[in-house]
Amino acid sequence: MTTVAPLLAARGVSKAFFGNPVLRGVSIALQPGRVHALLGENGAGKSTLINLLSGALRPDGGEIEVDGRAVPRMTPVLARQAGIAVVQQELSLTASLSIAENIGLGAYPKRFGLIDYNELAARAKAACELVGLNEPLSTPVGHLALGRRQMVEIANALYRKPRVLILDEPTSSLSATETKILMDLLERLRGEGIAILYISHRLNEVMALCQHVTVLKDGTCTADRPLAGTDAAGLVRLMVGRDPGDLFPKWQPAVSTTTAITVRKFSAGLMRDVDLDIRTGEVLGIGGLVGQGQEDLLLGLYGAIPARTASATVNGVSGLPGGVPKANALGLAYVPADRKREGLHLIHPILTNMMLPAFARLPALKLRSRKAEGETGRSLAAQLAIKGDLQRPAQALSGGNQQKVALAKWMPHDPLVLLLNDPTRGVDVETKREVYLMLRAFAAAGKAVVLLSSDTPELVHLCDRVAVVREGRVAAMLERAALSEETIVSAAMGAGKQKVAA
Amino acid sequence: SAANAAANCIKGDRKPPYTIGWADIYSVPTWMKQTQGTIEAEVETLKKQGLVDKLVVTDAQGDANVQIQQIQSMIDSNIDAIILIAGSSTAPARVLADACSKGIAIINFDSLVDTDKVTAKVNTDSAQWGDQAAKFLINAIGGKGKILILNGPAGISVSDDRRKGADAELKAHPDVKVLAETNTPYNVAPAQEAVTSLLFANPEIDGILSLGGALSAGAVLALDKQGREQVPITGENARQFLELWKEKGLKSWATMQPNWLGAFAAYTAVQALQGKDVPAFVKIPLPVIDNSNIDEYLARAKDFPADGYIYSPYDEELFKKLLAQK
Amino acid sequence: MTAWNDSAGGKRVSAILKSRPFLTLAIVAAVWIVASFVSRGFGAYGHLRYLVELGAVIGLVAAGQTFVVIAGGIDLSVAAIVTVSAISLPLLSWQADTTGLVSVLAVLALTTAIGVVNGLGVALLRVHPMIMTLAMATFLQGLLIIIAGGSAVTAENPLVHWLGNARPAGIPAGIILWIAVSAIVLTVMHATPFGARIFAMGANPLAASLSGVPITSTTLAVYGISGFTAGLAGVLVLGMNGQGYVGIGDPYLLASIAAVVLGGTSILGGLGTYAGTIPGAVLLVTITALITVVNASPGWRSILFGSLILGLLLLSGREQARR
Amino acid sequence: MSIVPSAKPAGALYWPVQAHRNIGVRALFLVVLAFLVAYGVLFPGLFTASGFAKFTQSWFPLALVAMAQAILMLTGGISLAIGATVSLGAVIAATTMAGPLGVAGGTAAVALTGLGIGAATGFIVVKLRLPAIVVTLAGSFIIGGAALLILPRPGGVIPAWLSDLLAGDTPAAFMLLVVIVVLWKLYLATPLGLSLYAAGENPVGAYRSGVPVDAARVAAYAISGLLSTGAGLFVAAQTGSGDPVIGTAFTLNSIAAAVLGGIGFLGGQGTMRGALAGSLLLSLMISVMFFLGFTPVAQYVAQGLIIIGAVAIPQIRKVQK
Ligand SMILES: Nc1ncnc2c1ncn2[C@@H]1O[C@H](COP(=O)(O)OP(=O)(O)OP(=O)(O)O)[C@@H](O)[C@H]1O
Ligand SMILES: Nc1ncnc2c1ncn2[C@@H]1O[C@H](COP(=O)(O)OP(=O)(O)OP(=O)(O)O)[C@@H](O)[C@H]1O
Ligand SMILES: [Mg+2]
Ligand SMILES: [Mg+2]
Repeated sequence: MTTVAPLLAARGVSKAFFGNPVLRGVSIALQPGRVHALLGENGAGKSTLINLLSGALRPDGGEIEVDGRAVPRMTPVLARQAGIAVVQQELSLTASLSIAENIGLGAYPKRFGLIDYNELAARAKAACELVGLNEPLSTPVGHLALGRRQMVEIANALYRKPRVLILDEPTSSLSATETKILMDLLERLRGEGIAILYISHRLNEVMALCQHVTVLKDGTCTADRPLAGTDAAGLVRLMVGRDPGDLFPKWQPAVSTTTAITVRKFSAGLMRDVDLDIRTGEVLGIGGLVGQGQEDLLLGLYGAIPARTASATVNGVSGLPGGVPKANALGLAYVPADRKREGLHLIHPILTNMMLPAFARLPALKLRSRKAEGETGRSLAAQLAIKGDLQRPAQALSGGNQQKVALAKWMPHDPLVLLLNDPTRGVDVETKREVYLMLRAFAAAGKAVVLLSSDTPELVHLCDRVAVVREGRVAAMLERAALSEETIVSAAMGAGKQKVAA
Repeated sequence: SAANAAANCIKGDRKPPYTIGWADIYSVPTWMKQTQGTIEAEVETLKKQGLVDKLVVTDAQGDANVQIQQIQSMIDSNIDAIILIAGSSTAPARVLADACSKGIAIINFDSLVDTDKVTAKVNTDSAQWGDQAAKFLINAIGGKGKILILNGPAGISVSDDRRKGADAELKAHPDVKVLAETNTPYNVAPAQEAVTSLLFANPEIDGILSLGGALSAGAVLALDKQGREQVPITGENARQFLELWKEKGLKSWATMQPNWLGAFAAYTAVQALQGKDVPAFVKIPLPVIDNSNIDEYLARAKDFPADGYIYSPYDEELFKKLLAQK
Repeated sequence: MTAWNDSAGGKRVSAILKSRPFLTLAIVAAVWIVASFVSRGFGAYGHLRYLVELGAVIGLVAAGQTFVVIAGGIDLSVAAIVTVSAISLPLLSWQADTTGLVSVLAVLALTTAIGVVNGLGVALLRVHPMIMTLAMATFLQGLLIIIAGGSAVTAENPLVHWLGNARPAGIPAGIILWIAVSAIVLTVMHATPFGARIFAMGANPLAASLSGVPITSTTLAVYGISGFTAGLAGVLVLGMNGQGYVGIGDPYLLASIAAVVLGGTSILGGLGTYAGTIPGAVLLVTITALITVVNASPGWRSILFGSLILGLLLLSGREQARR
Repeated sequence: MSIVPSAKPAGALYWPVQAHRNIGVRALFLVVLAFLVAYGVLFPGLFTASGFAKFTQSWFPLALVAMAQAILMLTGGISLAIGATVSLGAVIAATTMAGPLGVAGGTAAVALTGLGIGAATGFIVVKLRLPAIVVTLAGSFIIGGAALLILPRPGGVIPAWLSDLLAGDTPAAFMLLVVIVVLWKLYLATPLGLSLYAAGENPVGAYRSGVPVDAARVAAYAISGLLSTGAGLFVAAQTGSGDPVIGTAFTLNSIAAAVLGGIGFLGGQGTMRGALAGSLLLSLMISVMFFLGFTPVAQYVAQGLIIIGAVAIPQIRKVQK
């Protein structure tokens, strides 16, 4: 078929961690001018495969080829020399260095042995313009929001003028606008003959962008074919091996008139003077562009950051909790977005992670029951399809499975109000479906769910109401009947402001 | 003027009442605290005589570099006299030379600095200490036998001098076999630990040459806890050791670094500032404690801290006599 | 694969054999055996018993230190606290207190309070533990100037004397105390929610806080425990020496940290166990004793000591990659 | 190149980046400034040539060891052997410079020893993946033992002219510090130097981006060793001789200075200017407390309070914001 040698390829590579095979004889070939999708459930081995391709890990068997020639010992340095750039998710940045210094990291332009800051500024600026980063180049990356950091990461890859660009879930923390910029950019780069490997759990992106797809299932390649003629349902079938159901569950509103949380003139972090009623039995969506203060709203309600309010009632108790333990006692639970930094103890066993909220609430010196903990853990794992030994450290889980653990740990407490910060980021479709089912079931049981999401379809199809946040205020409160991607996006951009306010 | 000044560094241009600086190397240990007590008492006396108006105390917290900085500050504040225990036998030499050139009376006692740019040094003779201790011990074990040597920290002049002082005696008695030597801080606990291990490794010992501080009490406790016979041991005037000596009926000998060296240094500084002739080195004879006078010391024990040192009595007469000696 | 290796029990046995505490224990045993061949008396029962008794003091200080290190901190004030404990006990004595128990409890309350103040600085003022506890050590030096030598009374506290000298059933009371403390510490650390909170706090304080772990009170408790065990060590060392003095605690600062790390606890926090610290403490006193009986110049002895620690660390001390 | 803004004024990126790095240490700078003013008021002699010379001389060695510690902490390391290394540098200087090697040879010996010790420590910590705190604790015994072997008791000698040059009434110490700071800035402007931050904060990510993580860390240890023995040489010159235990107190002081200066323990956080300000504060504190007439007890208490205050107040303000 193709006569051109692939720019980068894996031939029958295998990889095992501590005796557990993760990849078994997987092949993939990246052609110039093609966006190649790599799909698979959480833990299928996608990240591992790109780590092999980029030299961050070495395969146990099989070969990595560049321009048709086998490279016996691939390393990150060799990969870069071969023009391979990888966008890890938020992995390679250094918070205390500036945007420019991060973009140039590992490949600084030099003059007399010193970093040529002028040249660096020029080249970094060019890369920033490509991805629409307009912050001053001297800003420390630590000051940026998650989504902007992701853009820095992408700029870092582009800075190297790669021939092969590998992106591991680049959009999971991006806003719709940023995603759009990235899509256009990738389309253009493809036109310039760059080979692109694209990993995502957002199938609409994959459908729109990619020409070819490789699907991994349990470490083996189950499909390697052009995307043309396949629909999203077909892709899911390839990934999970059976017919997919609907992504979003069917549900009936069960909203009552009682409120779980009421706040008036609530301020926390970026949020200013917000009035909000969260009702029992509803899923309240929080939307808006990234970094408008949505997260501060959740954290403030949860007592994790200082908050002020004129009046507040939380599950019948007046006043804000004013501290996480108190919030927990009032039946609030929070699932953070950045699972690695805020959600999990990566070096601790999965089981311990799941039990932590319990440890935080039990009497400090009560003896633990390992047996009961094990049982709770196993049932949670079964419920959320977390496979394998629960004594492994959480870092051995793939990103999506880590997310499940971060969610699972609150389940035994049967919280009355769930505060969720982008809970399906990086989660595969099947798991997403399970999570959605859970959330609706939760609401149906008369509890309240607050769902902050950067995934607009999620807001549209899952929520009773959506509060769209702009510049620290609730710019619009959209009722179910008014929910659509357009209304949410236009409220977020400020376009529909007058209409809604009226 | 400078020409007819009697003592080193003194230019004769400083008039009473004087401000005295006490550059303490580390004020927390009990020995230091007792020493400071004698200095303060002496300064009170001198104040009454209108000779001194102020005592400035610094604490280098054991750091010789900080002590240098503090002495520099004393010079900067144009102090009249500096008395000091040096944190290093070499490090403060240059800053002291500076002070000396500014006509500041400098009296260095206890731990001395290798320099002549001071008004006077005041100390017991460390080499003699080691020599006398070795003489007593060798005599007590009958000129032959196996001994342990306990010494203060390595790398410090005082401990090195005392140890070297014992060398001649030890060489002269080849039948005295040194089983082991250790260096520890001059404290009870490390000495007790070291001696316990040494006793297990060397079950037969006849005597312990302990060169100061509270080391001897540690050794006695080590023997006692193992239920072993006490052996002849040398030591210093630490109250705990003297009490153990009496309690266990030890065959012992002790000398001391009298805490009143501090008072004497303050006294000497004022003498020098007043133009009196002060010898460049005032050698303090080593007071000896043995079975003949230990009761006298123990009788005064209650006046001293439990972890302190029972020093010999002193008065101005003694100071005058010491200064008069050539 | 052998059959027993597949069984659950076999797995547990092999896990224990591979664990850091066991490795440290094995190293201690090996050092003891080698040393007793080299030096006749070294391996005598009495000597080993004495070493364990000395280890008890380090072990007590290191118990609190292990908590603090696992919680992601470090306590540089333990040496000063040991000294304060040993020095202030005679000052806190009452005639009516015939057993001496009340004054011991008073001292422990004092040292625990010092630890809690450390915790306050770390948790509320957000001062880095190293700075907070270093500053606390400096404060305590000032306190010592005031109280040192302030009492002419020897510590004639019967309880303290008993701790330092008694040997019920031939076992030094200090060792019995250590065993009791170890049992409590291991239980609290590995079998209570409080212990789990400490590990969580050390591994990821932010995630722990968002999971509802009460960070402030846990921090106070951890440093309070460290103050308490350091105080207990001060009482024991006072009994063993018959007399407290300024500087009596000095050797225990670096020793406690070394025991913790040699025992496999990560200095970065979040991973470890007191079960490793115990042999770690015995290992340290063993090496010190070994160096004492070697006849060499002070310089060589120091070099030998450092090399031994480094060598043992090579055997047991790999730090796992993190972050 | 095209018309892309390559012709921007020189430093258009460099200086703003530097300015951002000042933010974290502004509060500390103010505290240090206050102390400097207080010192100047209490001791006007500070503004004479010799007053200034003496003042910078007492600060200089602490400044060097603070840098030595800070560079390690930036990479996520730490050293408890700084004090022993200072001592070793001092005794090597005091035993070689008056001998056949002369001052040049002695300086070379000191420098090579520092680099060698540092590189060896770095190799053990980085390549063998052992915890730095215990490796350097063991190292402090080995290095301290070596110092005792070379000079069992204080002694040796530094040529008087060198002592007069470095620690006389000249601002040589200050100039030297300026030179060292410039060299540091240059080092930080090299790819390897800047890698310190990435290697300290995010070693895995940095490695994947092609940053020479291990090399940067080992180099940091080597530079740290060099700075430490250099401090030892200066101390020997300042005192005219060598003392095998002179450096002991520098270990904890270097950590205190670095942390006071805002250097974090996890690596990648903080700046060298902060560490220098921290060391200056520690040094100033001693003199200011003297001129205020503090008793030893008050010195201990004030010292503790100043250290806690200097760290806590910026923290509290940050939280309040
Ligand atoms: N370093 C490692 N040590 C142990 N196990 C690992 C390691 N890296 C990956 N794994 C395991 O390999 C499997 C594949 O992980 P990988 O990260 O490649 O999955 P993924 O396909 O990227 O999943 P996701 O969709 O969640 O990103 C997972 O089960 C994970 O637990
Ligand atoms: N035990 C382990 N030790 C070290 N690294 C591990 C371990 N287990 C997993 N990892 C690393 O963590 C990765 C899983 O986390 P990672 O963030 O890469 O998942 P991911 O799916 O790629 O994340 P995301 O989907 O959010 O991009 C593995 O691919 C592996 O590189
Ligand atoms: Mg992945
Ligand atoms: Mg993932």
